[in-house]
Amino acid sequence: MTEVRLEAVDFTYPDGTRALDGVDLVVPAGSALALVGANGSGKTTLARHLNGLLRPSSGRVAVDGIDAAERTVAQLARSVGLCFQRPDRQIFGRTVRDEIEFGPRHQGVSSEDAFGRVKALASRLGLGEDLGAHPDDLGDTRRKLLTIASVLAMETPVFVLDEPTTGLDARGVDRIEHIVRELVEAGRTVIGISHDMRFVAETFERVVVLDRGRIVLDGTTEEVFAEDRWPALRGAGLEPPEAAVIGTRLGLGSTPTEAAIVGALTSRAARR
Amino acid sequence: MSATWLRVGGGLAVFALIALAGLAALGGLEFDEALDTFTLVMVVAIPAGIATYALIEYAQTRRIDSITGQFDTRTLVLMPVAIALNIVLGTAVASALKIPIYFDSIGTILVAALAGPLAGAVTGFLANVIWTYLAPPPFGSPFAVPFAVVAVVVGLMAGTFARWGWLRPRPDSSGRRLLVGGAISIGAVVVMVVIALRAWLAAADGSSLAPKSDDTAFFILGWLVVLLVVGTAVGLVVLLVRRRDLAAAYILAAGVLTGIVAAFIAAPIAAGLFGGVTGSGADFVIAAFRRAGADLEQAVLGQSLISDPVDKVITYFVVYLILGAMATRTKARFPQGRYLLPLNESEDVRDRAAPER
Amino acid sequence: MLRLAGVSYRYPGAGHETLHAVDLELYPGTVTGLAGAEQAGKSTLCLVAGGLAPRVVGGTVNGEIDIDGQDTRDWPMHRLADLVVTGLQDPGGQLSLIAETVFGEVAFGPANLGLPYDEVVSSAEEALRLVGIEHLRAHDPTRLSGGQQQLVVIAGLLAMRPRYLVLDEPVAHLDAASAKLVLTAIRAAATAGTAVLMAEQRPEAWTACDAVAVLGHGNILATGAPDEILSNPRITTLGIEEPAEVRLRRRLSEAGLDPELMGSAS
Amino acid sequence: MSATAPLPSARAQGASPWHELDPLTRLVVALGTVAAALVLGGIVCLSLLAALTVLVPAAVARELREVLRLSLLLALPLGVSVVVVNVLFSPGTPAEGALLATGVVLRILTMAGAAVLFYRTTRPAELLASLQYHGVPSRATFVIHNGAAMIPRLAERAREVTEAQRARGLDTEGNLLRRGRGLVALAAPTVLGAMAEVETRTLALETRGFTRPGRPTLLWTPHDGPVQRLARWGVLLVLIVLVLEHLAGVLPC
Repeated sequence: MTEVRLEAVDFTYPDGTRALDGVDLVVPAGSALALVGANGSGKTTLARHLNGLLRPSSGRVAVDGIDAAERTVAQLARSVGLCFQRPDRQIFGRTVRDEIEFGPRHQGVSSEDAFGRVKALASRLGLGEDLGAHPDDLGDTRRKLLTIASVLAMETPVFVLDEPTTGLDARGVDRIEHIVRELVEAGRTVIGISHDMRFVAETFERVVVLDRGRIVLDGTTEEVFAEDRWPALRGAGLEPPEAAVIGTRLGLGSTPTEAAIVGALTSRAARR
Repeated sequence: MSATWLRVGGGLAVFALIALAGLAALGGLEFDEALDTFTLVMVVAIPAGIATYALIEYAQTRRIDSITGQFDTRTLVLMPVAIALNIVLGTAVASALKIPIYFDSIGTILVAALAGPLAGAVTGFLANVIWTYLAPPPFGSPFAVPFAVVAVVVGLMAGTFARWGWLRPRPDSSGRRLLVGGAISIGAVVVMVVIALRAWLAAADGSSLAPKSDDTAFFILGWLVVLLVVGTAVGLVVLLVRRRDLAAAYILAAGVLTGIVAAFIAAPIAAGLFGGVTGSGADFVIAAFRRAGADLEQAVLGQSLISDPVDKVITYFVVYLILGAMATRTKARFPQGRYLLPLNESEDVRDRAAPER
Repeated sequence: MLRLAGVSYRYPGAGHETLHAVDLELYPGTVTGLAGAEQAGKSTLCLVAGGLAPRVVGGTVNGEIDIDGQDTRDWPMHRLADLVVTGLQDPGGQLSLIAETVFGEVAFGPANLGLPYDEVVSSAEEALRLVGIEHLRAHDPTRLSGGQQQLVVIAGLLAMRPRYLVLDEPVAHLDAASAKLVLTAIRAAATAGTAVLMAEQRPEAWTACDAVAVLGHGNILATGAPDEILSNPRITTLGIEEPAEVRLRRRLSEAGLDPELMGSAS
Repeated sequence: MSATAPLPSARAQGASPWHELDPLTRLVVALGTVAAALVLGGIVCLSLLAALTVLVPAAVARELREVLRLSLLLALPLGVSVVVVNVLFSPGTPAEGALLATGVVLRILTMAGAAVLFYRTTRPAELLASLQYHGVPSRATFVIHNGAAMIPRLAERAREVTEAQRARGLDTEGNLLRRGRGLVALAAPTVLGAMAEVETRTLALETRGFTRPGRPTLLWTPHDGPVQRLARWGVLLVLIVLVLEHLAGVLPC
């Protein structure tokens, strides 16, 4: 199983901005965590270290125990699948099928196996009937799902999804939540980067908060979104999810999700 | 259609008249004197031809819609992207790959195909001017501007070929038409090889064809060019055979024709102004010719007649791929987009309400 | 008032109509939200209301479109420019790129209208103030964040002093903080007398709206006050995300609890 | 409208008199220099041209060091090839080749110097405003300005696409055929992505009255004057004389 480890990672961009400042993070194999932070907090910079697109100025990144410095991006891409935020920076296939098959075919997967993966993934992501469609003719939601499908098709042990829910409608967000849960159940390691607090609270157990290149909070959603942590969150330019705010207003303790509120209210009603 | 032929015929006639008169008056057709004056004549003859075209259209319709129609907002927004493409790819190929192709007219041909001959010509012209004066380092190139004239001609030809439907995908063509298409393709390739051989033989006065193996730089270069040419040839054959797409034949024909015309215009400019040197891979070819005894003008023409057709075939092929990757809806919104759609699709897009001026 | 009556629209070469028999009215000083799932036709309705369809994207329109009582169907695009303007989703793609500073970008519209020099400068200054980005006036627009660029785009539209402002998902790609700034600017524009139509999918957008119209499969199914529309359970079937408060009340009643336990809405 | 607009965007930058000139004048000098360099042959004339229209203005603009450095940088690869092609491979005597080579190198240096001097002392936004002031239609100035502005944007987009495709296992190292296939995976999204932005920008310009007939309001006035107007026509006149005398072969150039 693949474990991701960062030890005292620093990174400064050529123009001098210091993006990561002594980051220590361990993502055990098969676990899922959400990486949150305001614009410029270093979320995307950290993600690019996981598959070798960026190399640390100092410190060490290890995937599956092997130092990432010893492997090329293409080699790392076999264990860490990184899905970028903007579909139009990636999509170039003439049809949905070509686009999803690009990753696996490049890894040497036979065309039948690749097509098998495409069909399975497409139906799971609601792209079942679009295999022959031109990517431009899909709406924003399905183009986003297409970029996610094209990374999932490589079946890497670790998945990093950069802002998977931006620009999606309600049904799209539900599909992403569903997929992440399925991946975790299948024993994959999932790192979701997002500023959509509701999605983070509903989908991930563990939340890591980045502020100006440093990890300021790391814990379960209950711990991180509890009222006493709000100053730290707001200091990092973030707002707690609405459910947490409503739960606190009703004096229910830390309720990061709506389900938590319903649960707390049910138990409170039962106690009376 | 007769009205259009009158305009085009008039324009070409005036162009030819001025070009021949200019060359005759300024030094005859032999290469030595005509060299310096060639650019000047072209700079006068081409605009005169276009102006005549416009005057005839104005006389016929009191408007010049066929020209202004090519410059709607969408084309004006596309042109900077095309200009940047010419410059970024042209700089990359010239500096990185050191192969005797230029790859600096993708944007020109793309705009010509989507918007029309004049839009393509203006794009090519501005690309070369901006490449010299406004391009930020490392993209600047001091000698791009004199070749603006070549880019204008490439744009005019590409736009006309596209208007004739030469860049239209023609999948699953019938057997008979594939045979004809195959013949055209082989004919185009033979023409290219014969020109290259003739220029080569004339320069190397009969010495062996293959580059001398001891000249390693030239040997590696040879292989690089072969790979690019083979890559395009394989791509075109795949189009012709596997997808039964007759477009391959049209791409080859368009590439060779544009390449030859471009070579004849570019060679005198390159020879006269810079001693035939462009800083790109083409210099190796010229060096080889010069060492084999050809004078400067012959060497440069020989090199151009090899490089330009190859460069243009590859460029047309890449533009064909780009157009293929674009959604039908996007293409249909451009002034000449409908001529790029397969025959069955282009009919029902006709009701695109022409945007108000 | 900008009025669409029985308007339908078909893209060129499309077999079916994207909009059919749409009725919509925009009143000065108000923000009308437009809710609907991905393929419901929100973007198309914005293009038609803003006059960009069919003038720039082609296709065929039927039905009546009039602005302040004038039938604008045959007007060229530039005659509409100081009446109705349209903002799109991607901020970076809407920059003209010919302006070296934010001030130049915001002044681009009024300059195109050929307004006298002093009027161009004053309307640009006013728009910067209304949207709250005077501090960015000398910055290079291409080097700003997505949220800041969207504010510049909206200022650039408001600088034309339009009576009607159409926005197609202005906050779709923005983080919560930037979205709040954009929604505040939109509210300020309405208060200053502009009628705004805002298509959106994010529930926090409805807090800035006076009314919400629900679009499903190309026609308007319902129009009304945000709370009334968004508490109707049927909207989830149309792929519209319920605001947190509404969804919670629904889940409480589904769990057999009294929704009033929620207390008053914040 | 004589006063320079209070616009921070297009104020004349840099204190040297050369910067204060109307950008059109600087452009005419640059174009004239390149045209003259194309027509003139001979080392004497080219050196005179370079001194007069590149080196002197560069000194005035306090950009001499930068202009020389960048021109050499631009002209060096070309210069080497010229020497290689003409001296080592020339059929004539090496001396003949050297003379021809020197002439060509000098011509390239002069052209590079003129281009670099213009680029270093004129911001694209200034040139755009000046061309509009002098009556060039806004549709043309839009394309000219954005043609330059799109270059870094396209290069940045290509870099982002490269990252996204490498994250999907695309190998940009490796043999030529894989690299060839990789080229398509990099070029296509770069081009198609830029094409998608074309549609958005088209709508954004149309809604902001870009197609209104007539000229947009000028927001900035260049420091033009009768002397500069005279100088510009003068450059044109000198150019015509040069062309005619070159054909007639009167002067040694």
